[in-house]
Amino acid sequence: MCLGIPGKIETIHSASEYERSGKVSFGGISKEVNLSLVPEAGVGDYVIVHVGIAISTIRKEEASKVFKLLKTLG
Amino acid sequence: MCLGIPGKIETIHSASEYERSGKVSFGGISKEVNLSLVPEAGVGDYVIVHVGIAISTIRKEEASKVFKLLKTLG
Amino acid sequence: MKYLQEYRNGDCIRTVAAELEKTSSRPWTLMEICGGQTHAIAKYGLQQLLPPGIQLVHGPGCPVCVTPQEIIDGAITIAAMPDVIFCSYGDMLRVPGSVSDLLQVKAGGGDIRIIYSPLQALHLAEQNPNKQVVFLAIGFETTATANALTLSLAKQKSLHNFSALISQFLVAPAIRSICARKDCQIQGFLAAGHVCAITGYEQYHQLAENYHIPIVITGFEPLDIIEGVLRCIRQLEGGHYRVENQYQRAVTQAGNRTAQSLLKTVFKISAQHWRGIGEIPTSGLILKEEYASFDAARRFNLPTSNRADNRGCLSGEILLGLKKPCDCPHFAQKCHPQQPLGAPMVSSEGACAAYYHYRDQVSVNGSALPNSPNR
Amino acid sequence: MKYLQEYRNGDCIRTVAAELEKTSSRPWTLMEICGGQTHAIAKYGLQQLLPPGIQLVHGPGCPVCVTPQEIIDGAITIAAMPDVIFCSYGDMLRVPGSVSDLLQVKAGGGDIRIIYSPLQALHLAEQNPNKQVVFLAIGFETTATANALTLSLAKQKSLHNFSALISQFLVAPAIRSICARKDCQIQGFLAAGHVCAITGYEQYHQLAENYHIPIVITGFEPLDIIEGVLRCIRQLEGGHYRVENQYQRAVTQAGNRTAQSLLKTVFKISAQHWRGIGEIPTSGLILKEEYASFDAARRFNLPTSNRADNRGCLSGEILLGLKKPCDCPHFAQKCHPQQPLGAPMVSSEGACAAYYHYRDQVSVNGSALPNSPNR
Amino acid sequence: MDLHCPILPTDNDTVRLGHGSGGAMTQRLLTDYIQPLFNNTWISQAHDSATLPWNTDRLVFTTDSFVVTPLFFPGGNIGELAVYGTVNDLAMAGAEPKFLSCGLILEEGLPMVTLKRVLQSMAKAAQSTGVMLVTGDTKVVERGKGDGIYINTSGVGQQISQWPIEPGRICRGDVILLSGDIGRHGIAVMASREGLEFESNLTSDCAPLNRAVAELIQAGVEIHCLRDLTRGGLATALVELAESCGKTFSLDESRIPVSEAVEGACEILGLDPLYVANEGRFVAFVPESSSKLATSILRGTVAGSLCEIIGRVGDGDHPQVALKNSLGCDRLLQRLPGEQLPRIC
Amino acid sequence: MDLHCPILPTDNDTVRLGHGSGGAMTQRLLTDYIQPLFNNTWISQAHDSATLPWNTDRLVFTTDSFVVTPLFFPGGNIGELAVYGTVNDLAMAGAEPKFLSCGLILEEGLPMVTLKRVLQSMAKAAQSTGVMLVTGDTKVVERGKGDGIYINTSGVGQQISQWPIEPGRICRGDVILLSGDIGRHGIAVMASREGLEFESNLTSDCAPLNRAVAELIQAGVEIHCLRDLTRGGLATALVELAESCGKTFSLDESRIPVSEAVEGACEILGLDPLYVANEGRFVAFVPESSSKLATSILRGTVAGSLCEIIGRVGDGDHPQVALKNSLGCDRLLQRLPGEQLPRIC
Ligand code: SF4
Ligand code: SF4
Ligand SMILES: [Mg+2]
Ligand SMILES: [Mg+2]
Ligand SMILES: [Mg+2]
Ligand SMILES: [Mg+2]
Ligand SMILES: [Mg+2]
Ligand SMILES: [Mg+2]
Ligand SMILES: [Mg+2]
Ligand SMILES: [Mg+2]
Ligand SMILES: [Mg+2]
Ligand SMILES: [Mg+2]
Repeated sequence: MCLGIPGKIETIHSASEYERSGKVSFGGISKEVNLSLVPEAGVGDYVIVHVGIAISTIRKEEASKVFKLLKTLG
Repeated sequence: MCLGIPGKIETIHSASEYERSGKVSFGGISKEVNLSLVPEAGVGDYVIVHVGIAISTIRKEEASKVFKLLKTLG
Repeated sequence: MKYLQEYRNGDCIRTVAAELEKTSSRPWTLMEICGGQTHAIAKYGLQQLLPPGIQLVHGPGCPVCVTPQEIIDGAITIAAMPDVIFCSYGDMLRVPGSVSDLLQVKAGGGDIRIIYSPLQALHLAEQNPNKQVVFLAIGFETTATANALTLSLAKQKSLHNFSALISQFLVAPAIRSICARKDCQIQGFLAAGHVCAITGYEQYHQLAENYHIPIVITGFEPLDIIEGVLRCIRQLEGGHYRVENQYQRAVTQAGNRTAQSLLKTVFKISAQHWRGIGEIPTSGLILKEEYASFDAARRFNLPTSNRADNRGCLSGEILLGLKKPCDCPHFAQKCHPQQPLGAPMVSSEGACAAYYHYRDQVSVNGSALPNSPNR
Repeated sequence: MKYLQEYRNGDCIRTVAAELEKTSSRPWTLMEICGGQTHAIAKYGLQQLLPPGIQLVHGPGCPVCVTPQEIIDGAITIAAMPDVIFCSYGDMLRVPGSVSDLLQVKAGGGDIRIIYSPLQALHLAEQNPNKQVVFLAIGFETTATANALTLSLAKQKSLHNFSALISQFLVAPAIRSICARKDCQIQGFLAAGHVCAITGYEQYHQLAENYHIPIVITGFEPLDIIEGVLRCIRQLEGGHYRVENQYQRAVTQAGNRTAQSLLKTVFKISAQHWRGIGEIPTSGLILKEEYASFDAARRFNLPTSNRADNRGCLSGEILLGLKKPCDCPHFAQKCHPQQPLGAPMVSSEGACAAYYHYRDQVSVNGSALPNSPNR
Repeated sequence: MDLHCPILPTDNDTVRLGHGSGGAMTQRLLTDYIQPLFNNTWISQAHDSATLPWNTDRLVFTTDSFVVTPLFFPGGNIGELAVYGTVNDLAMAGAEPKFLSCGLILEEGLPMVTLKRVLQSMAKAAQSTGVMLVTGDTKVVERGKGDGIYINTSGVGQQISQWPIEPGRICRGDVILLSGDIGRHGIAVMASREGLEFESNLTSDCAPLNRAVAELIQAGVEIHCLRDLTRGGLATALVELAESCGKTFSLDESRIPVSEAVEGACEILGLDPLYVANEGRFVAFVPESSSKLATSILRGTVAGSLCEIIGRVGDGDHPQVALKNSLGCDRLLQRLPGEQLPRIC
Repeated sequence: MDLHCPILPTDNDTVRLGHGSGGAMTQRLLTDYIQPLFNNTWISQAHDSATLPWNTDRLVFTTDSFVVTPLFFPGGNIGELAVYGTVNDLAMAGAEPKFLSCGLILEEGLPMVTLKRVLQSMAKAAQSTGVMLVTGDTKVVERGKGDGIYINTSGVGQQISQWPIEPGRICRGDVILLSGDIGRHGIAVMASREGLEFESNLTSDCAPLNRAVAELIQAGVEIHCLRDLTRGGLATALVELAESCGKTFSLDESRIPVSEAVEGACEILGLDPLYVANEGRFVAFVPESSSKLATSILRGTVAGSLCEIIGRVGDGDHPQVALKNSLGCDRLLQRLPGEQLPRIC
């Protein structure tokens, strides 16, 4: 129940508290996404988008941790 | 406004005053026709049917008068 | 088919035509009232059998021609509404309103059903309780009777989702109005047989008397029509002006009493606007108060229009036999069958449309009518 | 695509797999909670990279599997109504109710729209004020958040023609219920990353503690999953039972506070029936009183059903990892993907359907699994 | 004089039912939209099929889509129509029908048993006409975007007549043969539509014509032109042919067979049988010298048993069709502007 | 393991959208309903067209109906599709496309300008592929019984390859070439549908393939089989071919080109690009010995510039398609039961 895809925020605009939205790009396409639930995310940030709504902001520092682990293995 | 075609009453049935109807044949076809407005007409009679409703009973005696006239001319 | 075939017999018809030839000594102008008669005249080419001096003028008895533009506009408004099933006879779908027609509404998604009988519309209302079923109730006394029957059944069945957009015409007042004009050119009438099957023809005696004009109740088959013409010409040549009944097999002097009382139950007489002619007093039928809840114009709050449906068209004079289509400056110019300005260009029985097509035929043959404009 | 491709790198994944091989000394049974993880495992063939003793059991985190039949029946009832636009995610359309499915309703004329976001349903309600727009709000905390957002917008906009048929599940109570069974075979959990992105994972510490079971919050890419497995196995081999967060780039311990408060505004916790498993206390969400007017079950007066959706199917035991599909007497006999008797035969992520297809593949190769029934 | 309401749409901005009627609106769609774009020798043949060079041979190619409501009607169904319609178009070009394609557009929700019955009829019809259905395609459209089944069939045939059979070969003095009574298909379909509800024994004339044509050709009848009568009826077919060949046709109305049932239905609905659709009737133009042979051959076939000589190609070089009725009066036939609608006036 | 929801309808009593998906339901429609009724040598070729004897020659005949929503999408429209689709089916049989038919089913209310634009595209497409549209038909259906325009095109071509190009000629060891990146048509159409609303520069791959095929044939490449990838995508096409020839195909997933935009859209919607529709891509089966020549020729054509060797025909004689991914794991490709629906799980 969790198809969530990372995309990059390109623009942000806001009509009301729950109508904060923006264009988010996913590789070669972009889509209007509701950003109300990630108030901390700004243009340039990556967010996880589920059914047209961003649910989480990707923390860049944490994203690379797995590759550090890999170095200790490889 | 007057497309009216002569047909022969084959059957009659009646549900209410204005729902007297019956099967009327027109050459090779027959159709259900409302017969409320021709209370005098019975099975075997010819009626003039306009938009699914019989408006007049054909008087056989009168129908041949024109041919009598013709004889006087021919 | 019995009571049709025998009245289409070529020998009989030619016999009457020969008698007519013998009888008529000079030009006469007659009007056939009913569009159904006009249709038969065109279909069988009956004009070809008449002596050259005898001219048949098409009367106002074509509902396609006389239904006011405001009714068509109202029909279009209702038919385009969601949750409406709009029911009409096929021939009304092509009649232009001020900016559109019903076929265009249908193409645009309106739920329009071509029906053959008003009872079908009633049936649709019973089958579709969640829809408003609206019937376009146009035409003359014949059709009015069928509509009255339908409306009283609707009332009896308490069908609250059924209504009718009413535009009903009465023939006798229209004949009187034609006769009453000072410039009237009509010398005799072929009255509409099926209308008279309902109404009878008592009321015609006074008309014939008052205006010194023969009136022959006439049927619809070629033999009926040519006999009607013969009877009219015989009176004219003899200087008579009586009511005669050519169509005795279907019409009695008293008419259909059941139908008449039904008409009186549902409708009352009112003034009526005839497309291209204008208003004629007491020439229409509207719903009585007891039936007002079935009035679609009321139910759907149609605006009352200004009735400006003429736009410089000579149709009134043409329908009264006073002018010919080619006298009209718009004929075949701004006005043609694909884009009619006035009623007589609308239906193929309309005089302007008939002239338009005849003109085409002649120009194919390389010659042109003296009066026809250049292309 | 950034944050996807790097987690699909074959070299990295094989490195982790090799480490896993080294780490695991004996068979272990883990459960991945989320259907999205199950999908990735199947798509990438990850089972092929695991040491033979490590078994991944599919958890109950597939909404197609667990949505009760009564909800599907309710959806079918509403979707078949006139003047309703019924909105659903694509994957729900094929789920059978007791006698039909939504695709069949659509084929029968129901206005069913496949949507991608609940906000689309809201938009449809704004665009179609004369229709009732109903959204099938199924799934877990992630989807519940999106639905809560949608419902609060609907309330803010006073959209009286919008409602949702609610069937929302909570993951943690389901995990607890699995752990609490005496016959539980699961030795570690890969928790659902996107659910935890909303809820955080504070509540998992006590679970791990109480049931002595490792829980690793895990992402959805192959590298995430294999790392999640490795972290679990390391704990198991070391005799630990902690909560670990493999999916740190998207999940924090606290979760998404904005989403959590929104969920609390719209929903309250209730007991929930899981298809094939039965009722689990406090494992569902229903609308609060302030939002009750948006409840489609109430608006359309759905009957409360008897919840008898089992019909002799072993799905409960299978979803809990206690039995294998081929232990079921109906497997591949009365029950197959074209005519599923129980939830696990419904979705391709369901264990019975997976076994069914695997069986096909084997018999093509001429041999058969020891446990597979004869054709 | 045209007997039909001449009103054409007041604007041309949308497709209307009349554009598919086979009448004047269809014609204008063709001349204004299609012909300017697809101009080549073969499409300009003004026939229902194209006769194409294929090495030393002549290949005839045609297509038609079938969209009838209801799908089943007395005397046939859409499946038979789809096979016979294309077989007939090939036959009308003097070709032996060989191969058919079948493109189905199914509406979501169509009962599978209906589909099965239609396909069975197609298979039977193909077998009975000796044509092989060799390639196909099936699409499904959403509920409310179709009408049960639409079928396209395209056909490939081999010309078996020694000369082309086409409108351009119609000559002065040619006799016009009509293969049987007219209007049965249109009325049978109407009679089975909801609302009209006739009762009659009337069945559609829906039938294959290729055997009858093959017999004419084999007997050495010098056929100038053939045309099956479909939508628009006899009148429209003849007006089209008169325009294609630039000649005047004279018809004798009393020689045109119309069954009692068709006549009755047309009277009630205010329709003209000359414009009602057929699916198993054709006209043949043959020189006077062949007319007796042609008539006697046709009367020996199933499809042509009621064959009549209904008229002649006259001396005039105006493209027109004149119909003389039993009163001796003439009337020029015209294309209808759009569909023939029931009339109550 | 099948990645898609395997649920088929619980009963077969009505047509469903899945019957037109190109997947398992379409297949069953074919095997259960069509094949038992229309059994002949030509229809059993299991190809999208029939190769037919015509004197000493071989004639190729095919048909397709086109029902796309919306009618215009980035990179093309229904008119182009209708021409290219049939041209491509002919090309896939090693034929030179010669003649097309066109059957239009128009919905009442369609704007005439829309019709005109579609027809103009068809004319241009026909001209650019060298095929002639020679015969046609137009029907109009009532509003609400169509979807703007449906187009059927049927095509006749002449076989130009010296041997038949068909599934039965696929050999062990054959190399499988894919002419370009996949999934563009399906995603471009979806992106322009109301509700999904992507932004991207993505255009449909809609294109004619006949020139590329002609170049391969002229260069003497020994083509065993060709198949254009339409509904059902690459995976369905290969599963069908594997079943037709009874062989095992092994594919290398990392060699299958997918554009960034298609990838992004598929991720969001939970779709698999292997099952997304194409309209200008094909696979070619050639012997190892020809693969280098074939690849270099195709890379020089517009339609094949992104051509890749994506797999091989293996030794196994089970009809199956195995896809090896970048992790070295295998997955068997299957027909989808019905349409691929967006997934959120
Ligand atoms: S030609 Fe047109 S404008 Fe003139 S009178 Fe006739 S209908 Fe009116
Ligand atoms: S095989 Fe069917 S009946 Fe048996 S457990 Fe699985 S889903 Fe239930
Ligand atoms: Mg054709
Ligand atoms: Mg034809
Ligand atoms: Mg045809
Ligand atoms: Mg196809
Ligand atoms: Mg429909
Ligand atoms: Mg094809
Ligand atoms: Mg193909
Ligand atoms: Mg194809
Ligand atoms: Mg045609
Ligand atoms: Mg539509």
